[in-house]
Amino acid sequence: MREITFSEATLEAMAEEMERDERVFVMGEDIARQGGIFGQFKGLPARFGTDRVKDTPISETAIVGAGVGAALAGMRPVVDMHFADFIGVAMDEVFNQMAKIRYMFGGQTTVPVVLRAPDGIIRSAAAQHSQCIEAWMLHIPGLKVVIPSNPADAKGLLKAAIRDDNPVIYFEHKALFAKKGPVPEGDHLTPIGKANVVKEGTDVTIISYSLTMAKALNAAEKLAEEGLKAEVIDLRTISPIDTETIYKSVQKTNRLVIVHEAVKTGGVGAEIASLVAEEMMDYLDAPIVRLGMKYVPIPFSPALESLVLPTVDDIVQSVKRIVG
Amino acid sequence: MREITFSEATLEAMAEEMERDERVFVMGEDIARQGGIFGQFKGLPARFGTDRVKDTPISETAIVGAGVGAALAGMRPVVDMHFADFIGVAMDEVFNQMAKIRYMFGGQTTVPVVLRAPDGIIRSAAAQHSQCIEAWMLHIPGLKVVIPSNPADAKGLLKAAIRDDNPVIYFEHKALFAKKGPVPEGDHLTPIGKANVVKEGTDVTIISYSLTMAKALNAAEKLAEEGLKAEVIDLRTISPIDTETIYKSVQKTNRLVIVHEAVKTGGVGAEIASLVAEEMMDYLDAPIVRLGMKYVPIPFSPALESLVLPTVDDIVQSVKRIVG
Amino acid sequence: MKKISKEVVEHFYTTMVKIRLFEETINEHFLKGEIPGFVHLYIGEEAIATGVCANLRKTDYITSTHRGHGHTIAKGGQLKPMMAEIFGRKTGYCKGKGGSMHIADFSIGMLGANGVVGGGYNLAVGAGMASKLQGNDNVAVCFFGDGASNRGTFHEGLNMAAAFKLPVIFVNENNQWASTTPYRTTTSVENIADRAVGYGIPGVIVDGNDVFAVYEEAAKAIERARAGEGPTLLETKTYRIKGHFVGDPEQYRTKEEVERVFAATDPLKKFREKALAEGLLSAKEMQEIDGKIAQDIQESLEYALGSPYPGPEELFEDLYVKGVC
Amino acid sequence: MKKISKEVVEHFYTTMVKIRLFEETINEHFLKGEIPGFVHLYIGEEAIATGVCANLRKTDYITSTHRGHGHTIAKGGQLKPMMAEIFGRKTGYCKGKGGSMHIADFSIGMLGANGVVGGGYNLAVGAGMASKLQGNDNVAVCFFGDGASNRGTFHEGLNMAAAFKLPVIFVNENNQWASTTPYRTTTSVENIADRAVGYGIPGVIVDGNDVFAVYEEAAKAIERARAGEGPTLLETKTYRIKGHFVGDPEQYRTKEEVERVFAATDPLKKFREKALAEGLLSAKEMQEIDGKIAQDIQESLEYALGSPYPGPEELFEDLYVKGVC
Ligand SMILES: Cc1ncc(C[n+]2csc(CCOP(=O)(O)OP(=O)(O)O)c2C)c(N)n1
Ligand SMILES: Cc1ncc(C[n+]2csc(CCOP(=O)(O)OP(=O)(O)O)c2C)c(N)n1
Ligand SMILES: [Mg+2]
Ligand SMILES: [Mg+2]
Repeated sequence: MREITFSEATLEAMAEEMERDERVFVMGEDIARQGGIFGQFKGLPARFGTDRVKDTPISETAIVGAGVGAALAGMRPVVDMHFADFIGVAMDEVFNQMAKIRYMFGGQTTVPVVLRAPDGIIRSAAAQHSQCIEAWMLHIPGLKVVIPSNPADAKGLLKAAIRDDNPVIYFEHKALFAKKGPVPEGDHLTPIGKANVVKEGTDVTIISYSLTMAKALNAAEKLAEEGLKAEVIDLRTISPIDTETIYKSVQKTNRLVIVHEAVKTGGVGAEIASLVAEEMMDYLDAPIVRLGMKYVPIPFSPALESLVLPTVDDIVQSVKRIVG
Repeated sequence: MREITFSEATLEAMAEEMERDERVFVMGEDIARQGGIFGQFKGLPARFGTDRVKDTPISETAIVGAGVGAALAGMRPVVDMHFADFIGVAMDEVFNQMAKIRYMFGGQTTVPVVLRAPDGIIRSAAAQHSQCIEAWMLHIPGLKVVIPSNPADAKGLLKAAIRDDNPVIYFEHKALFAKKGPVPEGDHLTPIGKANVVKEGTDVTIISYSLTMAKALNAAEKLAEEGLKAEVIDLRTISPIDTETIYKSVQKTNRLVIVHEAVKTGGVGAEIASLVAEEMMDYLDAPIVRLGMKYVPIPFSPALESLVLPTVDDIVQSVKRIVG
Repeated sequence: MKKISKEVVEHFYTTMVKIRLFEETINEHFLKGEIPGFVHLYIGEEAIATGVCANLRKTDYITSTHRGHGHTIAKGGQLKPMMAEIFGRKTGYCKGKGGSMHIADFSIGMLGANGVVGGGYNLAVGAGMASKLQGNDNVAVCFFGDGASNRGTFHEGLNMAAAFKLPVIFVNENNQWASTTPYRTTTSVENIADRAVGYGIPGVIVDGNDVFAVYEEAAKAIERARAGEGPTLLETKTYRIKGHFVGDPEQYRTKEEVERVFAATDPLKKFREKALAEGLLSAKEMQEIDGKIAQDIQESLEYALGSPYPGPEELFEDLYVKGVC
Repeated sequence: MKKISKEVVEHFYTTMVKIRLFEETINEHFLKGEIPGFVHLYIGEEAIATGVCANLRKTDYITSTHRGHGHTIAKGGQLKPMMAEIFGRKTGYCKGKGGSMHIADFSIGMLGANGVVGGGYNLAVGAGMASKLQGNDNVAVCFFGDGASNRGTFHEGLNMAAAFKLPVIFVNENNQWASTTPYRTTTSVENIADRAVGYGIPGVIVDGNDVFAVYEEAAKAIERARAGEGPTLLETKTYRIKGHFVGDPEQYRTKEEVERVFAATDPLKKFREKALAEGLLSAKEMQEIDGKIAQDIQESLEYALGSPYPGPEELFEDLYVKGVC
């Protein structure tokens, strides 16, 4: 299969969906003139015009709020947040409008908005440009939340998100944009709500997503060298969580490690660990392990930044500790 | 001991701290002319003047942001959010400024701000005026988060929060304001970071906080009638979580139920359950149970609103299920 | 002033009476403890929604506020599902999930009352953006209060609408109060309309108690928007006659002040006087309308009170659209 | 124009040269890959921070932006800890935790650069509020960009400062670009200063490339604030000479345009010409300053490069203040 970058994969998704449905348009800061700060919108303005690929003012509440308003008036907007860190600026629009409008108004309308939010650590961007906040979104009924780890899912989930009639938050890790991978030609969709068992195994279940998936797989390889068979699951959708796939795996492996880049405390790992502690206790042969960002704002200096994330070795050691 | 309302207790805390330290002032919407929408600021303007008890524009980013700015310039502001639901409007100020300034700037300054946020369901206030969002705050390193369940702690935690040099989010349940309880005279402080074992027991640990504590205690009474001894813990501080008290209790009871009003999925209960599943697995004799709000925006009609919260009976049944 | 047809004059009166009576009915039943939640009445501001919406088509949009009953009625909403919604019944506009602060009727472009003050600006901007992208001439009207004019969303919404020349009309209802707080103590300008300069758009002030004046000024702004010339900020001056919400102890002002102002500004009284003086409607015609409306309100009340509450099976309905992808 | 002392003139030149050389040094080392993170240069805008801050005392406050090196230097910051911070060293202002986008020096009232565009308005409003409550006459200056003027925080901050008559000066640096986006494509007014009308405060426009003009207009605004007369919105017109950040491919404009503008507007060139023409400073005096600054910068660079990185034991330091209560 051809290999393209994560960024190119999202670009294909956008172009195909904009071609397919003229109600789809996209707006955000710096997306038209230079094609997005990560090049992820390159070429779209030339193809679809700057009405449908719109540079906005630095007005995050208007970007999200107008996205919601346009959806109520029959469009299917994709709004770009520049950095996921800026969702805080528009949190009311996400939390009290986008997520609630359908339910609060008794199902009279749909709110087909996709909010794209580049997240995660890259190049020492420091405390306000590096964060992962998918856990907040999981706590908000009414949203769907997806988070690809590779180019194929980047395309498939973005297309699925655009076609979904519900509001979808689409997190994309900044350090993934340049990563290459195989992507099927044509109308490739990744179902929302389905986790992906990327590697089968019997000794431990490792759940991860987004950039950290690479570390999970790397750890699984290392463990394999020592004869330990890890099952590795790419969550892909944060909300709704695919409990079926998770439970099935834990029933088989009886051990669970969850790894993500977001702050461990109060992160998505907490929800997964709790679900398993509630529903699968009898199958567990060892304590659950969560690995995530240390409990600090992300420090600038590479000397400190490099210490906040879970490492491949952390995963390997955690597994050995609970298997041993 | 004398009994006063929760609202009066917070009023005493404010007055005592404003008396004690002239750097303390308070601002928010509708707090001066009518003494706060729940009467929780009554009399303060007459006593301290409307410069120190300030009615603001409907400008939540300015209320929180200026609170932070004033703290940087030597004051100790208390800012009132009217309803916790509106924190979303000022989420960037909370998340990217208030919580990060001290760390990001290498400890050069302190940020002694208290953000008061009345939360929870009362009187069918519906989807945008009823929410509990303490879990978001737990996920933000740099904040402390407290949440009293009774008048004595309301006073003690508010005074402790005002004296704390760190930013503190102070959630207060709207349905608690009118509740009476014993409050010690004088300079009563409740330590931040210490949970309270309200009732000792050996068969199960029930952890709760805020308004839901009453249900937990009620359930414990019902269980006692059936011979089951529940240990009931009032968390009081959401961040940092008092793991010592929790672990000690679980080591004794070997069973854990967590109850809160916030949405169960991604709630504070998830963090507690996970900590226990990580650290106390060997002591657990049964699955952990979390009880929280159902996964919907809070519906208006009392017929539906009454269905979203965990009930006393839910707690009793859950305990019986895991003890039985 | 251009000639207004008798039909429109009747529509003004009918709509204003409908709002007034609806609100009085709600007030009465709220005070009896029959209505859950919080209710904010539009009494004394009827001329604004009426005058503005009389210019709108069904395909135009409005966004509303916590004080939204009047907007809904003026946009053409129906009394029965409104009443039922406020009483929390299954037959309500939102099946009981919304209540007074969250009434919407998407079938007539009423995009929802909003419990978040200032939450409507950007929704209206988005609706205007949709109209522009779709190439039609529908407009979006955003109603908002004087207090709401200090939210950051005001600025972001007006700038975006102006920069993109969107067909949005921002209608400020300056009733002098934001809950307990008098307008000028927290707002730095005498007129909200003064802020139009900051966006390079027209800022117009009109007597919000005079339905004819509101109608006329709104007409200009709406025509401008339809013609692709961009947004207008229209400030309607009025006064909040009732408490902020039903049950407000109103310790922040005197009854006398309110009564004095109301005597001078009551938009219904104003209308009646003018209608009689200028022979626009006769006393008899108005009485007939009064009677008809009273009956409609009564019927909607009976409908609401006779409707069931939503059942447990509806709790998870309407959260997600199912079966997509 | 009032007479400016030689001391002040020297201060202008010294400060502007210091900023220019500092930024050029950063640029060079960033391009060599020695500096982590993102760096936004203040080249071409030196006259603004210099002219404004020359009016400030150590006890006054400023809030800054992502483009904050110039503000810090102008407020009296030290080169060594700045340089070390940008290189991520332990001896930096923030012990390496902040970097270029998060430099602060609270000892001189520099309340921090901010990675959130428009994050500074309300911090400055709060600092002004503190001064007023404390009964002193300290002022707070908020620097912000043209792009930032469309954030809702602009509106909330200016309204609050105006309504409460707080001693805050809002200094807009209109460099015509917000990242890749030209000012007028997303902003609805020709001048940011036009927005002052919406708050009932003075809106002043000044040539941001002329340090003398900036100094003079800022002086008036600051005096006004100290006298308790409230905020001013001061727009300084300039142009962003460099890419948005170091490494910006700048595909959205031509090199020619930039060079043409810079030739006409370079504030340092402007200063030198005027200084020589009016005999304010001699070529020799300026050369001496140039030499001295070059040496200081070189020393700060050596200091930074010779400093250790923070160690693991510092990771959890500075998160919470301990031992309270
Ligand atoms: C963002 C937000 N802040 C505060 C509130 C609480 N609140 C509800 S209505 C109101 C006053 C609104 O005043 P105004 O905009 O003038 O509208 P009016 O009630 O006068 O119609 C306030 C402060 C809210 N609902 N939303
Ligand atoms: C709230 C927010 N939105 C977007 C960004 C991304 N961003 C960083 S700088 C910038 C442009 C700022 O333009 P302007 O305010 O004119 O300042 P300048 O860079 O020209 O000095 C943008 C969009 C951000 N940092 N914060
Ligand atoms: Mg009002
Ligand atoms: Mg700029």
